[in-house]
Amino acid sequence: MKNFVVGLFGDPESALAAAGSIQTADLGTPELMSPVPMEGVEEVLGEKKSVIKRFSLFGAIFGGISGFLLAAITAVLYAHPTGGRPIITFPPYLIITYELTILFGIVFTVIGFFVSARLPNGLWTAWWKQDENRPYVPEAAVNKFAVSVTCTSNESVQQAEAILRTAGAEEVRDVTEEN
Amino acid sequence: MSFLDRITEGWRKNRKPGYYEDFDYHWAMTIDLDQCSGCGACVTACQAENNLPIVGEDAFTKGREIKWLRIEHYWEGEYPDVKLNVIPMMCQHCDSAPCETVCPVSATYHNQDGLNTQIYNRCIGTRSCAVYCPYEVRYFNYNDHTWESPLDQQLNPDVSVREKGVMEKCTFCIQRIRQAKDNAKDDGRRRVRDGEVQPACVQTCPSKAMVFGDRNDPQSQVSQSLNDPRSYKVLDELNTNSSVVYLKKVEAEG
Amino acid sequence: MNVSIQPALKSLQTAALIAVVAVVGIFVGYFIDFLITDNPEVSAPEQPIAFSHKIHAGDNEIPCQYCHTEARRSPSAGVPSVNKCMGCHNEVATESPLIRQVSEYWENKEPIPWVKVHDLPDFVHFTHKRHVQAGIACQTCHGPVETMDKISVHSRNNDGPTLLASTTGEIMNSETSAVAATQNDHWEMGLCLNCHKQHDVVDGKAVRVDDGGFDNGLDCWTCHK
Amino acid sequence: MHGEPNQLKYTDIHNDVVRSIVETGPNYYIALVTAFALTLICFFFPWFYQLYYGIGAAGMNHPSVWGTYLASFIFWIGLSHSGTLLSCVLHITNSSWRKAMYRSAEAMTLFSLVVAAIMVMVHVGRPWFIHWAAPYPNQMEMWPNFRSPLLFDVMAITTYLTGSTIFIYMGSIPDFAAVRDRTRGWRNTMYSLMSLGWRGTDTEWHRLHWAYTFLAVLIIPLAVSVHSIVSWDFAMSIVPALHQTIFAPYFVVGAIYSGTAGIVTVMFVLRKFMDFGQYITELHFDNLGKLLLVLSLLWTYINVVEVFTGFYSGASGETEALNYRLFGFYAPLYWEMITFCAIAPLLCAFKSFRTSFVPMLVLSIAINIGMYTERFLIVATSLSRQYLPDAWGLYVPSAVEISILLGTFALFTTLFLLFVKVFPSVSMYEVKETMESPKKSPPAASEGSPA
Amino acid sequence: MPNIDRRDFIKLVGAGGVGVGAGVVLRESIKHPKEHLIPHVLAPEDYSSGVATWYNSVCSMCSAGCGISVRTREGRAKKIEGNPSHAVNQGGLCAVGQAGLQVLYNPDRLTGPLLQSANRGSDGFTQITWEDGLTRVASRLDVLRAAGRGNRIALLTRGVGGHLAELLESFAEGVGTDQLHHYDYDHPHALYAANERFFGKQHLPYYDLSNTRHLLSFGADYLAGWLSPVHHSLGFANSRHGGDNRGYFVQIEPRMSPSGAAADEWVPAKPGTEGILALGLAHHIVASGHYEGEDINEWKDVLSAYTLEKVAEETDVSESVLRRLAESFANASPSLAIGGDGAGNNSNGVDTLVAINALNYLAGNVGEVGGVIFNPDPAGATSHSRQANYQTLAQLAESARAGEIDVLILNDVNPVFTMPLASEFKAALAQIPFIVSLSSFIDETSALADVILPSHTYLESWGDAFPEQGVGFSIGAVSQPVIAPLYNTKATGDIVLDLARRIGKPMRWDSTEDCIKDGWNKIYQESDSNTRTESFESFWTALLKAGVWGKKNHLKTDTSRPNANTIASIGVDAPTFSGDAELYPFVLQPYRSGMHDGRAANLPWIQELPDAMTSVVYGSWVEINPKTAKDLGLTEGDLVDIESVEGAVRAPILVYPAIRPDVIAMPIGQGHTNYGRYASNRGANPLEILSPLVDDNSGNVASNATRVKIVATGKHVEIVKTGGKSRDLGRDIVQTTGGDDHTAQTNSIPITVIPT
Repeated sequence: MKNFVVGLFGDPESALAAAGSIQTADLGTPELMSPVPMEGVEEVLGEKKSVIKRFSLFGAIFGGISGFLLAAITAVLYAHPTGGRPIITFPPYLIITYELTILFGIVFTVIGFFVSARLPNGLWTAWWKQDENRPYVPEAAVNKFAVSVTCTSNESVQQAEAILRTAGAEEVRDVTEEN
Repeated sequence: MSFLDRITEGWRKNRKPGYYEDFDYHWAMTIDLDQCSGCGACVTACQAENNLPIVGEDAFTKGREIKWLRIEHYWEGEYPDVKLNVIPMMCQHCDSAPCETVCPVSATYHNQDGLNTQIYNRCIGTRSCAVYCPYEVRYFNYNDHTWESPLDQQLNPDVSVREKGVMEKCTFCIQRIRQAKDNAKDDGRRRVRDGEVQPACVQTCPSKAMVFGDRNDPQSQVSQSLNDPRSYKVLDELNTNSSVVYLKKVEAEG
Repeated sequence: MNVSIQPALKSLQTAALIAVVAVVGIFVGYFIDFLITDNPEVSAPEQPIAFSHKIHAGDNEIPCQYCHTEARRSPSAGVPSVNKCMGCHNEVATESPLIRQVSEYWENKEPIPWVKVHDLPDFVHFTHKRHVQAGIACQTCHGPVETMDKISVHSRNNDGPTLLASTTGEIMNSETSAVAATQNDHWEMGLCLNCHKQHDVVDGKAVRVDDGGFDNGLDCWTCHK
Repeated sequence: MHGEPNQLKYTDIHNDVVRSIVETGPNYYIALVTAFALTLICFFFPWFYQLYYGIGAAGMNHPSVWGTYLASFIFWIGLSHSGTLLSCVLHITNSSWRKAMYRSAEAMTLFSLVVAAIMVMVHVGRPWFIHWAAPYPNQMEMWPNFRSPLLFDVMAITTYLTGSTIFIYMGSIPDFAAVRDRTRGWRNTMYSLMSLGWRGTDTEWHRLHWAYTFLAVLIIPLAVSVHSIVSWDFAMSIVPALHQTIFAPYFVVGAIYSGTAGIVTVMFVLRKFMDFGQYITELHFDNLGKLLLVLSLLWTYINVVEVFTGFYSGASGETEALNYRLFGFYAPLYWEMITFCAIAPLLCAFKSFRTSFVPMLVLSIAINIGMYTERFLIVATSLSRQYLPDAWGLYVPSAVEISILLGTFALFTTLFLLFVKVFPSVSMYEVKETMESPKKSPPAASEGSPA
Repeated sequence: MPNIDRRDFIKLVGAGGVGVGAGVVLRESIKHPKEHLIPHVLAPEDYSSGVATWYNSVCSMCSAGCGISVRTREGRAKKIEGNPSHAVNQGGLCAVGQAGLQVLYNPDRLTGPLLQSANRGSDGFTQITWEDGLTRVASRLDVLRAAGRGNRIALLTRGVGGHLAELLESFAEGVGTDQLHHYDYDHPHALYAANERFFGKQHLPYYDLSNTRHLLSFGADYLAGWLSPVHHSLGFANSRHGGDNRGYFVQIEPRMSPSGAAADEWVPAKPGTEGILALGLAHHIVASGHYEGEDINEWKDVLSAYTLEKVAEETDVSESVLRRLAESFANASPSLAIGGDGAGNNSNGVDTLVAINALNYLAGNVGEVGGVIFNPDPAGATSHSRQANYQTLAQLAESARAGEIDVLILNDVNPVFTMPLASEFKAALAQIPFIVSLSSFIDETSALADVILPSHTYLESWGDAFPEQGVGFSIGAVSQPVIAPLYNTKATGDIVLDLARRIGKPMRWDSTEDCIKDGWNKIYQESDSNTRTESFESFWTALLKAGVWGKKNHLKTDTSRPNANTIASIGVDAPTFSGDAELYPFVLQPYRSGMHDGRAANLPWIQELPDAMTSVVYGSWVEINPKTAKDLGLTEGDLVDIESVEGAVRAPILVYPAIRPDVIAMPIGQGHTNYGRYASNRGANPLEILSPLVDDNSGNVASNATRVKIVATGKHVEIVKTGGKSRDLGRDIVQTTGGDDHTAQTNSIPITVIPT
């Protein structure tokens, strides 16, 4: 059984405080949902690291190399001399390199984002089993700040609900696995 | 030949900036401005040989004539001390051609004969080569041209009729060069003889002001003409390194 | 509440399926048209007289250039004049109804309006002369003409190199023989380019080389005009 | 509703923006149908005629082989520099006033780019072969010529279009999620897909922030390079008055300039017709006005430099081209451009001017007319006065060209009208960010819980 | 898989169907259409598809008689080039010569015999058969011939050379008329007259430009329109590179022609004063002791009036220039003076040309290499005597008006276009009951015909040519058909032969080919052993192959002195002009541009060939001096009426930097009213407004002697021209050198001839 207890808060501070309490209470790391990026999450839940920058870097390097090679190799494959210049002409090819560096940088950044944020939601279930169902409260997209706790037992559900209420949750919901 | 080998081979052959100097032929033309009278025979010869369209008065009015070879007129002085200088202007077949580099699809490039070539059916019509050409000798087909029957029967079958949206220009009558090479092969010769190829304009020039030939061959007439002290290139300051060389007009004293 | 995109994807499946079917349909239609009009059985255009290359070049082993005399000395291979047909058919099979048609043309002094099967676009320059003289067998590009009752648009060379047995009068050995255009090769630029890359000209003959690559007529103006 | 933003609540924004998407009045349809009809009549019909007849339908001729199509191309590329570039810069510099306007500014970028790309198709002689400019393996074994400045363009614009699309999309994901919850039926399906199942968790926000920042960092040099490369289409030639080192900065500044003016126009329209008065405020116009002033001074400076170098060069070609631009056939256009782009924006020195909406709209439109003229003059004056005087000519646009030029605006408007109904045209979450977050309050039932 | 209900299924099927249809349409739309291979019934020997065959022939676009090589492919002529073996043009060919293909392929060509079934000039022609047409003509002729009134038949043909002229001659004899006129607008009547008077020979001499070191050209546009332009161009080029001693070219004319532009010096003398100028130079040569002949005193007498001061005043050329010209002309050896249309078509034209001949004589240029050389035996050359001048045609018109002409046969001639309106030639034609035209086109004249029996073009028919001015020796060439006739037309010669047969006066030939061959057989029989071959047949084959035959038998023959009477007759009066100088302040100079005399105006290539001086295409223009334009407040493109006493034409102004302020010039050739789609209703014809002022010595109209005024219409048109700004703005595009570096020899052109 897997239950999610979600508390809704009207302001970010209470939500953050609640999240801190949940973590201190050893109920696992809660998930915060909010309509805007929340400040101070890392102070409460620990620093977050993302792999996006590695993707970006790899993409840029890959793009740069492939850009230059694309220009250079296609030029020698079927040589069409132009303007009396050598077949591999650096100044123009560097511009191609530059553009492809950025193109692949962008594309890989996006891929990195998708991978690290596990989006699109529902496509990654094959790899991340625990993501099969994730709690969502629509109010969190409007003006509420939600704290979601993953509970595996009834005790923890009750404990989490208590903590959330104490922290000033406007509402506490049980979001049960829907199958 | 493996893919990698092809790449290394291509690189080896073409890496030097001056690789085009090792080409089989290096066709060049000289035009003696002291002999040219600006009669325009070459203009019509070009039009006849290369299927240049009869564009009509409207297109002329709009400035859309297609003349691979044109005669430019420059007046000097005022009446009565007035002179007219004429100069035939056609594709200069620059070795450092600005037009070649700009074509995004390699429709114009430098071929193994040192010619600046234009592959009509590859052209997508960006017209950038015409902008880049300082001699303004590239002409664009603004629409499909027709030859009123039976004028179409005069079309040269060795030259394609260009469709709308395609850039075209002087080719040094490459079809004649190809024919001459073909004849040379038939005769078991490796090279084309000097004077065997003459573009239509050179062939027809009533005052023989034009000389065409291979400048790789030091004995050729054109090579000798190139050494004339009067030789100069138009807009040489642009470093286009053109293959059409003019011989200065002489201003003699009576 | 579940925010997975899967339900949305599911609800789109029908629409997506229709789109896919339509796109696939275009390819199918293109291919069907290709099959119909390019199938040697179907696509071969109806000729004014049902001339069979199989009978002439295949069964009777008449060399190609006996009739297409200009292939050796001209860019175009040429079609034989009516006179040429009558040269043999004065004697041979004079009573056949097809030959009667030919003699009718001959008696009326009319040319036979053969339909052109192998056509190249206006911007392509191809010379039979150079290729024939270089020892390229006709079948390399035209396919097994001697097996065809009707000439078809795109040659399909199903039997590979064995078809190189030349009908130009000389037997081509494997060294001098050009590689046959492979199956389903269309007369596109790539076909010419491949062959030009793989061959060099030695003493006027095409020779297969492994390190040719760049020099043998890869200039665009070799084939374009 | 017309209060200061900080008096607004999150729900107000949410409702306002979602309303702008889901509630569609007849005026919108009238506008859309009109814009679309104009697009068809002014843009597509003339273009199809041109495809049938050839480029001869336009007024281009022998020395002036480039005309308004290319001018429009540069113009639209320039306009595209409003959004994404500005948005990126302001994102990196953490300028909060960006947030209410950047979404529509980015949309401008995107659609300007789309229009510019279509202008390329309109411009070339055989657009049905335009794919030959793309590197893909083919039986001809032909590849594009990577030495060509035009191919730099192809690569740069492809990258820029990709980048801009991704950038605007990434920024919109949370908003799609917000809209998703308020819609049903096919819209819900669409927004479900577009929001990718966004939930707004802390991890997602974190990733989005980083990805977005990286994108911004990547796109700033890209945007600069795009217009530099567009300028090289000209500057890499040896045409007098085009072959200039200053062209890249000239084009970039001009692009940002016209783009910023474009934003002012769009802001005004959004404010007026989408009821976003409380988000797009005098503050934005004030800031944009300052930006315009700075850019106009920069632009004027570069123009003065251009005139000076042309005059100082002493080369016949350069001086003639300069002379021709200043006093020749197209001189009225030149002085119109100077009036609109160098003199009129000086009004932005006054705060009262900057904060008045209608004058700013007029100015922004004037600047863009001037900037279009600039692009037109770059093409027209230089090409008609090249090296060989005997080949000089004159270029006057034809009716087809003018119609297509007007049609591009209709096309842009059509795309933009579609955009405002699909995308939240004001970034909800970022506007929310600029507000003070809700303070701790006694627990209460959540208001107006969405479906 | 999603659940597919019936509706979905229908949708799927629909989508698939539409897709398949689109695919099929897509492929069908990109397929090439089918073509046919049309084989021969019987393969010709010299034919191979895909291989070009060349035929040598003769150009008939003007009377210069250049040799041409025509490239044919698949039985169609594709290109005309100069025949490199032909000594006249040596491979070169002018624009009009190359445009000959468009005579052949002109869309306005007549495809079969026509009968005028409505009023004359109404284009109400209907197609008839050859049999019908020939019978109609023959019956008319037969009636007249049989009645002994053959002289009421007039034949007017374009200048026909060679043995075809003989054929026509024979025909005229057969029908019993002496009214056979050859008419070419550009025939140099004055030059013939002047040569007869001074040299006693009614021939054109060979002007050896090639070897001359100093050329004085008095209004002779030798590079563009005068006599044999291509040959002169060769000579010009050769002289410019004849070694260290580069030829010096002076052009004396009021309006700079292409030859003037190519010359080293352009002297804008007053129109009509060329002869006075020449005599002024002659005066100086004699006076300063350059001439030392026995008859020096006679010369001194006759030239005494032409002192440099007086000549300078009359010609508007400064004395110092005159002196310099005279000195350099006398000192250069050899030197040459020539006089062309500009000098000859004045009221004093013949006198002027005589004066130029005298100048040549005094400088010792007659009979010298690089001077004036008479061909000893202009083999086969047509006599000038049949050439109709203005007076002849005026007389013809007069007899027509008097009802003395019953039948007029026109052969490819267009006098209605080239005769001034004042001659009322067109009206006179209306009086002729029956007019037959053998023209290939409907032009202004043949539009008036009752029956048109269209002839072959020169590329489809036999002929030959013996260029009279030659190359310094006799030369001839055969014009052979290079292409099977395109249409239902017949060769001129064959039509005439057929008519002769029908009227019972058959000639001794069966066909034109027969006639030509017969003529050449005679030449073969008379020729010396050098050109003898095994038999005439082999000679004939070789001749057709080479396209040209010549005998290089030039001798320095004629050095005979002019007798005292001749010398005494020398003298040039001041020119007279029609029209009052006050009312009509400008002298009009109609000049021949690229259109020849207008006959090339229907060739699109020629219409599209930018004018050699102004780069104008498609239209007429009026050239005026910039100063005149400024005074009149006119700019380029202002439409003006050019009014003479006789009428007015309308054309736009073109400001021309190299024309005298008191002269205006207009090109001849445009202004056709009825000459096919390319020529009709385009530009203006300045010949229309010429005054019928005749130089009695030549009998030809003085076409440079009409005074006109310019009347602005206030309208403006765009002159269509290719050029932008014709000033190089210091860009050094055409570079010049005055230094010594021009002495290098480059393109020395040997004059070669390959006799068969």
